Amino acid sequence: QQVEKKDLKLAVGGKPLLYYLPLTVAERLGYFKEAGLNVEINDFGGGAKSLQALVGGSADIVTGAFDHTVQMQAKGQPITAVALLGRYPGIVLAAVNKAGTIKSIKELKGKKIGVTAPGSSTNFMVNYLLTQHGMTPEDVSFIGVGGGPSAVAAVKRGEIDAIANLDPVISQLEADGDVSTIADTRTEKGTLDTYGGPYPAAVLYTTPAFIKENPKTTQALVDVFVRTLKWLDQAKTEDVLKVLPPEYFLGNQTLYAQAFEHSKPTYSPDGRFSQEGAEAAYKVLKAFDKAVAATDIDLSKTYTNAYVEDSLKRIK
Amino acid sequence: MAVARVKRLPSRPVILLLQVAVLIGFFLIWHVLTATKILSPFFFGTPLAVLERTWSDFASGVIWYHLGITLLETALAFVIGTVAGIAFGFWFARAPLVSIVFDPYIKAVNALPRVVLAPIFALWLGLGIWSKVALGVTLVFFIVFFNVYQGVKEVSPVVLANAKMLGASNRHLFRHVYLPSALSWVFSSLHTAVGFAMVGAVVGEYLGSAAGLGYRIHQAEGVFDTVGVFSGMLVLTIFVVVIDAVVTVIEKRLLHWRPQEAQTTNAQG
Amino acid sequence: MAVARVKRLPSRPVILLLQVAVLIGFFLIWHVLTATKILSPFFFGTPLAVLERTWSDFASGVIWYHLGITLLETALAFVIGTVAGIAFGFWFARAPLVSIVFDPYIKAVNALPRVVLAPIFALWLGLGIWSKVALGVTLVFFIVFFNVYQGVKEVSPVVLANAKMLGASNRHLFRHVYLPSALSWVFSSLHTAVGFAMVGAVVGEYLGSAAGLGYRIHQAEGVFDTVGVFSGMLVLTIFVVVIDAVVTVIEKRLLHWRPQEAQTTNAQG
Amino acid sequence: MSDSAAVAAALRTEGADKAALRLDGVTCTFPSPDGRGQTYTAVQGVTLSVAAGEFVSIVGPTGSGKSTILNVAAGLLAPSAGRALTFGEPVDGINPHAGYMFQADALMPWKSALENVAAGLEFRGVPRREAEERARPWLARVGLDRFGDRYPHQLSGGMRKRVALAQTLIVDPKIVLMDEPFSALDIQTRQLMENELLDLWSADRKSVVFITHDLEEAISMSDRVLVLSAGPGARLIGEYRVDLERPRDVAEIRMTPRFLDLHREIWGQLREEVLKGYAQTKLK
Amino acid sequence: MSDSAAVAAALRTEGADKAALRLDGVTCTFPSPDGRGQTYTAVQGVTLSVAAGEFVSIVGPTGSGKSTILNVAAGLLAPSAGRALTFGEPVDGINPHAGYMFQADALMPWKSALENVAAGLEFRGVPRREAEERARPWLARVGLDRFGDRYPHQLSGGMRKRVALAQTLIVDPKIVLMDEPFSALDIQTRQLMENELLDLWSADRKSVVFITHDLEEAISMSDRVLVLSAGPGARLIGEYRVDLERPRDVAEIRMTPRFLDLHREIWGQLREEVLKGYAQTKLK
Ligand SMILES: Nc1ncnc2c1ncn2[C@@H]1O[C@H](COP(=O)(O)OP(=O)(O)OP(=O)(O)O)[C@@H](O)[C@H]1O
Ligand SMILES: Nc1ncnc2c1ncn2[C@@H]1O[C@H](COP(=O)(O)OP(=O)(O)OP(=O)(O)O)[C@@H](O)[C@H]1O
Ligand SMILES: [Mg+2]
Ligand SMILES: [Mg+2]
Repeated sequence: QQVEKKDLKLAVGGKPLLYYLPLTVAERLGYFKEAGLNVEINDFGGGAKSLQALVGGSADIVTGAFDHTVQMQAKGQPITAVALLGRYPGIVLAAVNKAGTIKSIKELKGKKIGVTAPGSSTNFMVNYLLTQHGMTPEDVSFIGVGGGPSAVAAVKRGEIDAIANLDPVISQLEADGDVSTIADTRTEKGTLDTYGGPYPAAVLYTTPAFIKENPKTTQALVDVFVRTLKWLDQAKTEDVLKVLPPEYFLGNQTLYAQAFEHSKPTYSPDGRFSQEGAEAAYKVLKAFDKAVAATDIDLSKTYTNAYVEDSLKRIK
Repeated sequence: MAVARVKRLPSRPVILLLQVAVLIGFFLIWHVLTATKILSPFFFGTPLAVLERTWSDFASGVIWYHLGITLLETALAFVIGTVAGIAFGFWFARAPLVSIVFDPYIKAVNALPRVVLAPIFALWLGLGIWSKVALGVTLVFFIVFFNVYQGVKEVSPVVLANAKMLGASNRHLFRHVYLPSALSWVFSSLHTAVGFAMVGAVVGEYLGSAAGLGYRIHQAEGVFDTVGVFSGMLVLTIFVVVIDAVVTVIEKRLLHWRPQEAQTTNAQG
Repeated sequence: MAVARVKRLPSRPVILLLQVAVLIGFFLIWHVLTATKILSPFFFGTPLAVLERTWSDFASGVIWYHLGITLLETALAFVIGTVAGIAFGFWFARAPLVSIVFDPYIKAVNALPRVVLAPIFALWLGLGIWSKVALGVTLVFFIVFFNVYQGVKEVSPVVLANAKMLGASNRHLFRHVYLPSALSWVFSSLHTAVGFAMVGAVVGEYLGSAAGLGYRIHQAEGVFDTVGVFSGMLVLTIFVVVIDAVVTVIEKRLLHWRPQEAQTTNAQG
Repeated sequence: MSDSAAVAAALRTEGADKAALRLDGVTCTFPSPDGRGQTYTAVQGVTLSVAAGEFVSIVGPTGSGKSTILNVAAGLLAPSAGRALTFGEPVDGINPHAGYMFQADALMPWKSALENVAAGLEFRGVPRREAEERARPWLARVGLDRFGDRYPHQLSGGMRKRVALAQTLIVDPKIVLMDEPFSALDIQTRQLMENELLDLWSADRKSVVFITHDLEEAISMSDRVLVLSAGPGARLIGEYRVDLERPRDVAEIRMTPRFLDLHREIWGQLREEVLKGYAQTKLK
Repeated sequence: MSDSAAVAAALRTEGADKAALRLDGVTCTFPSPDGRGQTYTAVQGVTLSVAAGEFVSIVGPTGSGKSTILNVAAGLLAPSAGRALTFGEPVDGINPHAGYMFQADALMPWKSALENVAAGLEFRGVPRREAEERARPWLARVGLDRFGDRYPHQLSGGMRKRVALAQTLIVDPKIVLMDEPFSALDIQTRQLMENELLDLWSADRKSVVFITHDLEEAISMSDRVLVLSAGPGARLIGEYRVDLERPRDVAEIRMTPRFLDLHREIWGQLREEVLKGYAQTKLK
């Protein structure tokens, strides 16, 4: 079939992150090309920047956090998620061993907690956990440590008492024995324990206007990702490593493999959204994002399963 | 020596008025553009909201703590970078062998993107203010360094020879010849450096910290609070202008010997 | 005028040798420190691995495309920033009213953290090279601007008056007096500016792009590939040193009139 | 002209309209070094007029205000009171009819000797190559034709002065202002230059205002010698018409009795002034 | 001393060891303007010696190399060949016994007149306040005591020269090198300054090397007058001992017959040199 727009600009905030692995796999497997799409992947310093690129019109489509769809509705800039890539957030809260023994969330009171960035989903995750345990975010102090080597550096220096971060930072720290896990949302159980429901993580989103003008293109994109997710679901670790660009594990291949295995359950097997997942995310955001709290959000506008369902009909 | 009659500048209050007019004009254009949606308020906020937020931040006092940290970092970065820049600039200018051997490396280091070095700074200096200061210093240092280096080389050879004949030691030459002669270079670089010290501090905070204006801006950006971002930048710029004014005052005092375009007074006596 | 006998510098090859020695010394220290784990190879890589990677990147040719993009951005940022800086510097220096009214705003803009502005640049200029160029320009511009502004003000009043009496128009004054006189200021700022143009390009890529050295560094950092990060920086610095050498050659040609420390030759004839 | 018709009329009756240069009650008060506090009045109420084709010298004690007067005439300095007119027009900004040879080094350091001499022509739109061709004979005229490619810092003090001389004269100004042009030259070169200048001057009768400390030079060159009093508040206190025949040879004319008379007369007045000025400032 | 014993012995027999200043076959060749191509030899094989307490003048055509010789004596310029000795020691770097009054403006523009005069004392460790106290009478001596707070650009050309004079002399150097110190002064001020200098000199018998274009000045001040030939490759071509009695008054001594004889003699030689130099470069 003919797509309306062949040349697409896709934005992502941190392409090499395992969080966005389906994107890299789709690219490497050549699925975009097969779908007749010419996708230029622009990598940004963070999810917020890639979202801004979309809103500003310089990017057509984004792989980013589901949270953004809720937050943007509150800002009057509607965006819609069209495919779910990650069903669990993959955020891990861990205590830094060097800084003493923190075993439970209660003990976090008065401690310094490293998050990727203030106001990010790692921040919200800790906030939420704190309130669940009868504390407020003011009871701890948050330090933005980033999601790369700087986060590792902060832990190694013992500058923070606990860290909420993603892979590969967590796997690296675990491998070195620097941290012990307190809460782990890389698994279904951990996610349910933490958020009380499945919490949608990475999604493919774009503006309603784009969907309206380019329904076929949107469908083609969703097809690509559904195909990828199916492939991922079946793939073994070695297969995945073979597909990825070699630079990704030039640093340390075993570490990468380990991190991948940790993250594997987080990838959605089919790309479908669930209403309870959306509600879980809304609940968390409402508690800490003033703009979200102040607006009535229509969750049905934040995502659509229509394209995924259509894909699933064709892709086995 | 005398130079053509100067078109007299308007008096201080008039200039102030013009400056305020420019400011108001700027806010007005901003307002009109965002109100008519030519510029998207999502990206540019609206001036009224920004001013309001800035005001309430100051009124409630929350901003002071963050501002204090940022200013402290800025000041430290500025002072350390400037002193190091001046010291190395003089040293290099006076030690041609050192300068010629290290020249390419200095330039190479100047070209390293500091943002990438942030993890290393964090590793060495922790997440406190010092890693931000380090970032600022790496920006300030090179600007001052290159200008001082050049400034020293521009010293009038006759004046230099004269001071030497009068028995000036190296220390004296520095104090009485190189330093005053290079001062206008130093100050020219300081005007850029003040800004860069602030940029260094804020970017450092932005990349990882627990407080400071950069932290607040990052936080606001994380929740797509454009008004918060611009309000943070507004506060920043206000204070950089203040710091720069201080530099200018010092400059005026230290460079008062400089020949101005010759003028006669109109009032007699 | 004549100045004290210069300690003759060693000849070119000796200097080159010393420079190489410094380089080797640096790599050696790096090697020893990482080999003995005093510096963690996780954060600092190892020099051998970095060199090897750089070599293989060049050999396989993958780096050329990214390097080309970065160099293009750097060159554009450098040229646009420099030309704009010179033009505005001259304009401000020659239009005292404009300069005094806009002075605080120029300084304020200089203090804005560009990182925060990146989304706005992307909004206006798209995701291609131009948003990176814009970032570089905002760094280069101010450095050149302040130096040109100061340089023009430093013009010797007697020489200026003389040219005016000889009938020089404003255009002539610019070409024959202000420009040559300010040239050493311009070049001093260019040495810093080259580095900052590169920094701007790379940071722009680092913050969001689909190609370029900054993009590669970002990718490497995302997967903890320290060797890749340092290899990227190495390539960067090599090229900035090359560009700077070009600037220096031009500088030498344009400033050949400058009084050097007076020397006599030893060879007769 | 913004002045009242009465003043204009008054001037016209004095024939000032035809004067190449006229200073009218010029007073120059400088602000004090630190910008506040006491001001310093260098010259006070100086009125002088130089006819077209006239050669006028100004002598006076050092620091009295001779250069200041030239700066006003050149339009480089706006007087605190009084005004300057050139060919009947008020001088506002650079005096377009004047060439000025400065007392201090004023060559462009980034231009070679030849390029410095050619600069004035270039400013007048002569193509570079032609300008340099025309500059070459001028360099020869001041005895420097082998030094065209030297930069100013590679020239001796006297050579720089001679380049400045060629630079000023090549553009053929109607009024030539010269501030101690020959003081850095040895006597012989000086006389050669003086004769050069007289030759040029008599060829097309420029107006020349010439400052010198050498009274013999002043008398031997000029039609009129003006004596400035010691500062502060220097005034013109003497005017001597030099009625020696032209053309003159500066070396020979110094032996004539009329010259010696004039010299004695002016010298007497000058000496008094200097001693007065010196006494005012000298403590010991 | 790295020289061979033979040379050292030869010098000692000439009594050079006691000479305050001795130049020994000094040749100065400058690289050409563009750094390659032809070089320019300013002075060639200049040998001269100034005894302690002697007052020596050097005259010569403009651009011949007088300033170059002083630069070598001051240790500011290393000769291409030959060497400079001061009190028997080779001059390596700045000559520590010498004070140098430059031909060009050399005041520090960022210091006021008073501070400029005081600078030399400060460099010698005198506390700032005391240095300025001691500088004040020196300013008065050069007739500038009311101008202490002016910056150089606010002074007239002659005033700057006088500040430089005080600046050089206040530190009491054993050897004083002066490059056309009085050329920017009017005759009267000049004579006052000349007498000042002679007073100072006779009080503690410094060695003075004095460059001037005014032959009368040279003769009336010095014990010996040296004549430099025209460049390139200028050499010393004449040496005249001035056997006029001391103390002298510079104005009066010019009338004595011996003075006039000397003047005529030196002038003859000088004139020839200048014309030769001028002829070499002049085309027209
Ligand atoms: N820009 C200025 N600011 C303050 N005072 C000045 C300035 N320019 C000149 N003067 C003063 O004005 C007086 C006259 O200076 P001017 O240069 O005209 O003297 P002159 O007659 O040319 O002396 P000379 O023969 O030494 O050159 C001096 O006392 C000088 O200090
Ligand atoms: N740095 C230099 N480079 C090249 N040539 C130079 C340099 N310095 C001086 N010269 C040349 O050396 C010669 C002698 O110069 P010097 O300044 O010694 O002359 P002078 O006798 O002092 O003349 P004046 O009486 O005009 O001051 C001149 O031809 C000059 O051009
Ligand atoms: Mg004067
Ligand atoms: Mg000389």
